[in-house]
Amino acid sequence: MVAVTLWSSLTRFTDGAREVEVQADTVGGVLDGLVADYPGLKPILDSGVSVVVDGEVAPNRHAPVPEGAEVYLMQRLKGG
Amino acid sequence: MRYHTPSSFEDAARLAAQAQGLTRFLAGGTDVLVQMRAGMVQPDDLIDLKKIPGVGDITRTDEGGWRIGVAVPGAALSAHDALRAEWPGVVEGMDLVGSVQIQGRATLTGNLCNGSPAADSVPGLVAAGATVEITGPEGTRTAPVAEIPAGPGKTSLQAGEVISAILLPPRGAHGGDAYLRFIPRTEMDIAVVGCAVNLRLSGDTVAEAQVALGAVAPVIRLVPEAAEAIIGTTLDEAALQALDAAARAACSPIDDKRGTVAFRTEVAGVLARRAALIAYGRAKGDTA
Amino acid sequence: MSKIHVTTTVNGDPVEFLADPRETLLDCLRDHLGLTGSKEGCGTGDCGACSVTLDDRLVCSCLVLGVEAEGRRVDTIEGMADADGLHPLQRKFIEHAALQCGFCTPGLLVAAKALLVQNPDPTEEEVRYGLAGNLCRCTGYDKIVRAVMDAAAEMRQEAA
Amino acid sequence: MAKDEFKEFRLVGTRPDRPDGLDKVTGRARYGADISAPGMLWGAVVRSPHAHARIVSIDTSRAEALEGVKAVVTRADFPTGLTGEDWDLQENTMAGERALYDGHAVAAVAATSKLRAEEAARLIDVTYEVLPHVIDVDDAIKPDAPVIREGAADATVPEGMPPNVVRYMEFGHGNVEAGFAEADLVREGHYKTEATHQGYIEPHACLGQLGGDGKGEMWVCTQGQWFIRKMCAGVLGLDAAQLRVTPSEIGGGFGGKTTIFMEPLSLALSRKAGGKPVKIVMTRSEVLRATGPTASASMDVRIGMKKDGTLTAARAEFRMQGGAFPGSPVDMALYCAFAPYKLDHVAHVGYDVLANRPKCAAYRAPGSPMGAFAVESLIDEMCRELGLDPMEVRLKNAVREGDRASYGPKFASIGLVETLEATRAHPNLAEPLGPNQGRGVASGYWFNHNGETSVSLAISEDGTAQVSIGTPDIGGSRASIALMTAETLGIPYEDVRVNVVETGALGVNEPTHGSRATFASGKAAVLAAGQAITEMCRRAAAEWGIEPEAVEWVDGAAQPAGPNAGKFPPMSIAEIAGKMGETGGPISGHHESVPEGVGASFGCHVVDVEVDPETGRVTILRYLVVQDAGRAIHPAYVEGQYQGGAAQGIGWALNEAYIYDDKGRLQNPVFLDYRVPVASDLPMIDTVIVEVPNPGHPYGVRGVGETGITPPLPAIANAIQDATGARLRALPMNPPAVLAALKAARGA
Repeated sequence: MVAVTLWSSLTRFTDGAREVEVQADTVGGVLDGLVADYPGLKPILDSGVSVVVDGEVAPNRHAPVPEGAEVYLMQRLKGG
Repeated sequence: MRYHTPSSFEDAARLAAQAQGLTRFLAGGTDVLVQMRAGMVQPDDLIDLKKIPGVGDITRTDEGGWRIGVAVPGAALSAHDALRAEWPGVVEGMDLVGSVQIQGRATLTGNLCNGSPAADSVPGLVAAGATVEITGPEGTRTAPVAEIPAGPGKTSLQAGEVISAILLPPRGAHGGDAYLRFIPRTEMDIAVVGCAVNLRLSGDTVAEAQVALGAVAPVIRLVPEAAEAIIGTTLDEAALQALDAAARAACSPIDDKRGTVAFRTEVAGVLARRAALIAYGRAKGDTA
Repeated sequence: MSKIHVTTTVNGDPVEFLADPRETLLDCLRDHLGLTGSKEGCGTGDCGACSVTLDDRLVCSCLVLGVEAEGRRVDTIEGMADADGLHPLQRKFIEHAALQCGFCTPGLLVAAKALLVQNPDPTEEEVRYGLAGNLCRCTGYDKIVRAVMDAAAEMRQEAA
Repeated sequence: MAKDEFKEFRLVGTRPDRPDGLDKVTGRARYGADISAPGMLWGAVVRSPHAHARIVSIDTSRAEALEGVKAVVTRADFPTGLTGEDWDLQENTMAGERALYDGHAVAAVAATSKLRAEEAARLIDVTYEVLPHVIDVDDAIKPDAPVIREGAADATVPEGMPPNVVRYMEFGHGNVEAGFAEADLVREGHYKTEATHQGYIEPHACLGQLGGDGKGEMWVCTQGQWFIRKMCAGVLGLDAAQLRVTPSEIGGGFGGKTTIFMEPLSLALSRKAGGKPVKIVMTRSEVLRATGPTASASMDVRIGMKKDGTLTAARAEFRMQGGAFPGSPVDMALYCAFAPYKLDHVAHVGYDVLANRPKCAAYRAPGSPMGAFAVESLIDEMCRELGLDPMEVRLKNAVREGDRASYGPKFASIGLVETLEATRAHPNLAEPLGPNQGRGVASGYWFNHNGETSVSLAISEDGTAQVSIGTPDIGGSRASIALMTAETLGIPYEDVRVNVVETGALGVNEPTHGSRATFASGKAAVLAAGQAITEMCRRAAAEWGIEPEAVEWVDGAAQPAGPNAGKFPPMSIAEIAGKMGETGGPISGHHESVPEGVGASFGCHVVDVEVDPETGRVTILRYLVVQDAGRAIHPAYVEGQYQGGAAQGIGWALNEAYIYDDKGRLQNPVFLDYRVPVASDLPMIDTVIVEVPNPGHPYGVRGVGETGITPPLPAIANAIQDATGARLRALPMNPPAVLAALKAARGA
């Protein structure tokens, strides 16, 4: 299991939980797991988010998420 | 659009008088081309004055003043040492209009005829008591520069009339003038406030003075109350404060993208004081 | 609207073109003569990207009508380097990294050349005010000012 | 590569001439408007003069009757049924039922000359029914505000919010109330910033061609040719692969050229004109009215501080409007706001709000400058109140590697402490100040970005190398990528040519944005070069008849290693390349990925100002930028990014702003009144490049392009207070605003 920290306005879709646990070992698995457990998150995740694993923005869905990793969901990052 | 290059002011006036649609004269072009480009003005006839003999000349008048051709660009005005030595305030007013590139084209006459209350070169001319020579269907007349502006974008020139020269009076002894303007940047802006002071000293005392303000009313104009505040003084602190107050009292500005009423009014007083000090110094012989 | 035949000299070469009298010199240089080195950044004389000299006087070519070039001499960025190589200003701009996107560069070079003709030994302040009509959004002007002053120093040395 | 493994490099860190320098100083470089095509038409766009209006009718008959007019398009010529960002882009590039801002395109025309197209545009008669409008972000969330678009809110917006709130966010950690209770001083402030424009000197320009077969071509000035392709294809319902987009040289972008404006119009006009190419070049006024400026912001910040300067808690609530569409960078603003500070208790709330303004685009560190203006201003005020040195407070609370960032995750390698220490040691801080002069300090942060990246490298027959990249070169990235490639291959810098290529030549690339070109394309080029090296070693091994693993690449040549060392003379890249046709064919290398290991960049600026007490004019006397570059590949262009960012921030702080009248019309759509700094407004901009190498990049690169625009806004506000005692909490701090603040501070 990995613990995923959401931005807290998403807690409306997670029964109030700021941090949720999903069974996954990749970034894609985390995202799919979140949608499976909390379908209300789907439109937000589909519109694009950045997944930060142990302080690094994950480059793709297949990036590994080690057991016990710290996973943060952030609004999609880009720049000027 | 028809493009004309008359070879005399009489021809230019005739072309303008006969034109059916919208007519514009082209001196430097720095305002007309911008307005055309923005679609604000689509002239049917454009009358280029630059092919008329003498429009690029600066000459001494019989009275000892100056005759400045309508197509003399700012750069040529600034490069004229004798004119600059006598009327530094007039020259620096023109020199503040735009960049070096603009100075290569923009003219005193164009700046005046554009009718902007913020025109940098006009307060200096007004304070100097300059006049313009006007050629029209009825012949030639002269009028004070101060009578030309008639509100934002407007002049008092009649249809078919064209300014054929700007005339500066003789400088005379113990005189000095100065122009200051306030802009947010250091260059390239339109004046938020402008102030010209022209004065003559008798010893250390201001004997004559003219103060003109720009960008604080629909037209650039003389402020006799401001002049009176310093006439008969040695421009001591009390006189400067009186000048500041009189300049502020003469303001009836607007709030717009370039400044607020409060700011324009306050800074008009500040510039009047600062310009008066420079003009005073020049009348005393400062060359800066 | 009928066009006007214009005969003029650009970078030393005689050229002719047909201009609608509403077209600017910049339009004519770019669209009729294929000289696209002069740029349009504003069309109102505020950015200097279209700087050229007209009978040796620095102007914004967006504020000159094409028909006004009749019988005059126009010099543009395309004429700045000669067969022997780059003008010192051009070399110094590259050397000092005085350009990033490069769009303002032609106008700045033409303006800087005109500045150094007028004033071969300008102070930093004189360079800054002399080039105030040329906007650059990339560099903050620091390296441009250094390049112009370095080129001026080199040109003075060569002249000496 | 760990920090201590860095050695002196042969090329990285040197300052050679940029490869495109000659083209750019001679006028030969071809920008967006510089290309023409046979049979080309010119396009012109009709734009709404109203901030908000229903489009009752569009009569194109007078325009169509004009000789030389070949096509007129309106929204009716675009496909229907789009959703999401595709619909937003379509609606923004061509208004549908309503014009949503002053400048919104409502029709476009193509004709045989520029003047004719402009004339035809004036002959298109649009009937509008003017609707109530709203410009200010705080007004837009008032109960009586005109509703820009019903149902535009996404799932994050709770029930009951004002209808112009389209995105909502909350995040943070700890317990801020408990944190404030620990503080000796708790202060809060309200701050506002006005929208500004990127102000690139090159107006948008494109030459588009689209045939009835759905195949098209485009030449365009853009930060990202694949974005143009994807967006145009989406808006027009085309197959992306049928559209080939070639980027011109680009005359500045700063984020503003990462999206589409008139590009789909040129394609739609071309298709309607029988496939003739159509060139559209925006005027400056169109650029300012109708492209993508940044957001305006209204911000409340509350901070708790102990007497020794330790921060105990912080809370920010930001409201930003990004025009008539969702997408203001309020999220990024919140993420960056407290990023330089270690905070156990922090809370953020953000609202993305619609208003009748153009759809905002990215602008250099989107959002970060606004957030920094609020937070860095308030921290400075609190330092003053407690008599603390603002540099020491920043150091005391500085985040380090492994610390939890204010926005959640833990920081990887960062160089904030090193940056602050270099700032503190700089001689500018010891310069004496005179009357009416003051000094201000502020920090800034940007994440930097990786993004989809595809690079291809090919070895030429003579042993030189060409690198094809997909990120347009805005500020010298060809030079930095050539340096890294040449360093890796062991060949001279001059032997590498870097080409920015069209969409048909590489896999998808994100634009040059997020400070990513030197990081991402650079990393990909290095990895592609590594692939080519592996192949060259293999070819040498085959010639020598030894195992490829027994060959190493040293100084631009393959040489036998291990037990074979010295058995054969090194085989140079030129020798290998010269025989490649006989040894297996072309030698190349590729890299496609979203590169890992982005390195964030902190900066700290110090500004000295002088304030004219009678006019409120602020003069910048001295300016210092200190920023962590990771490693400066070409230091001159790193300095250039620092200086350029600072200059833009100075403009934003002092004079740049979108000014609207009471009808919602933009009052300053020209450079005369949209006042970007001119040369005489600025001093030399001193720079210090701090190098805390990014372990995620083969040469240690962090992006450097964006952070520099962030600190100037608060640094100048802080300096003005230092000089005068007056605190300005709204931008721009132009002379009227400063003079009013001075008078208020004097009690006049």
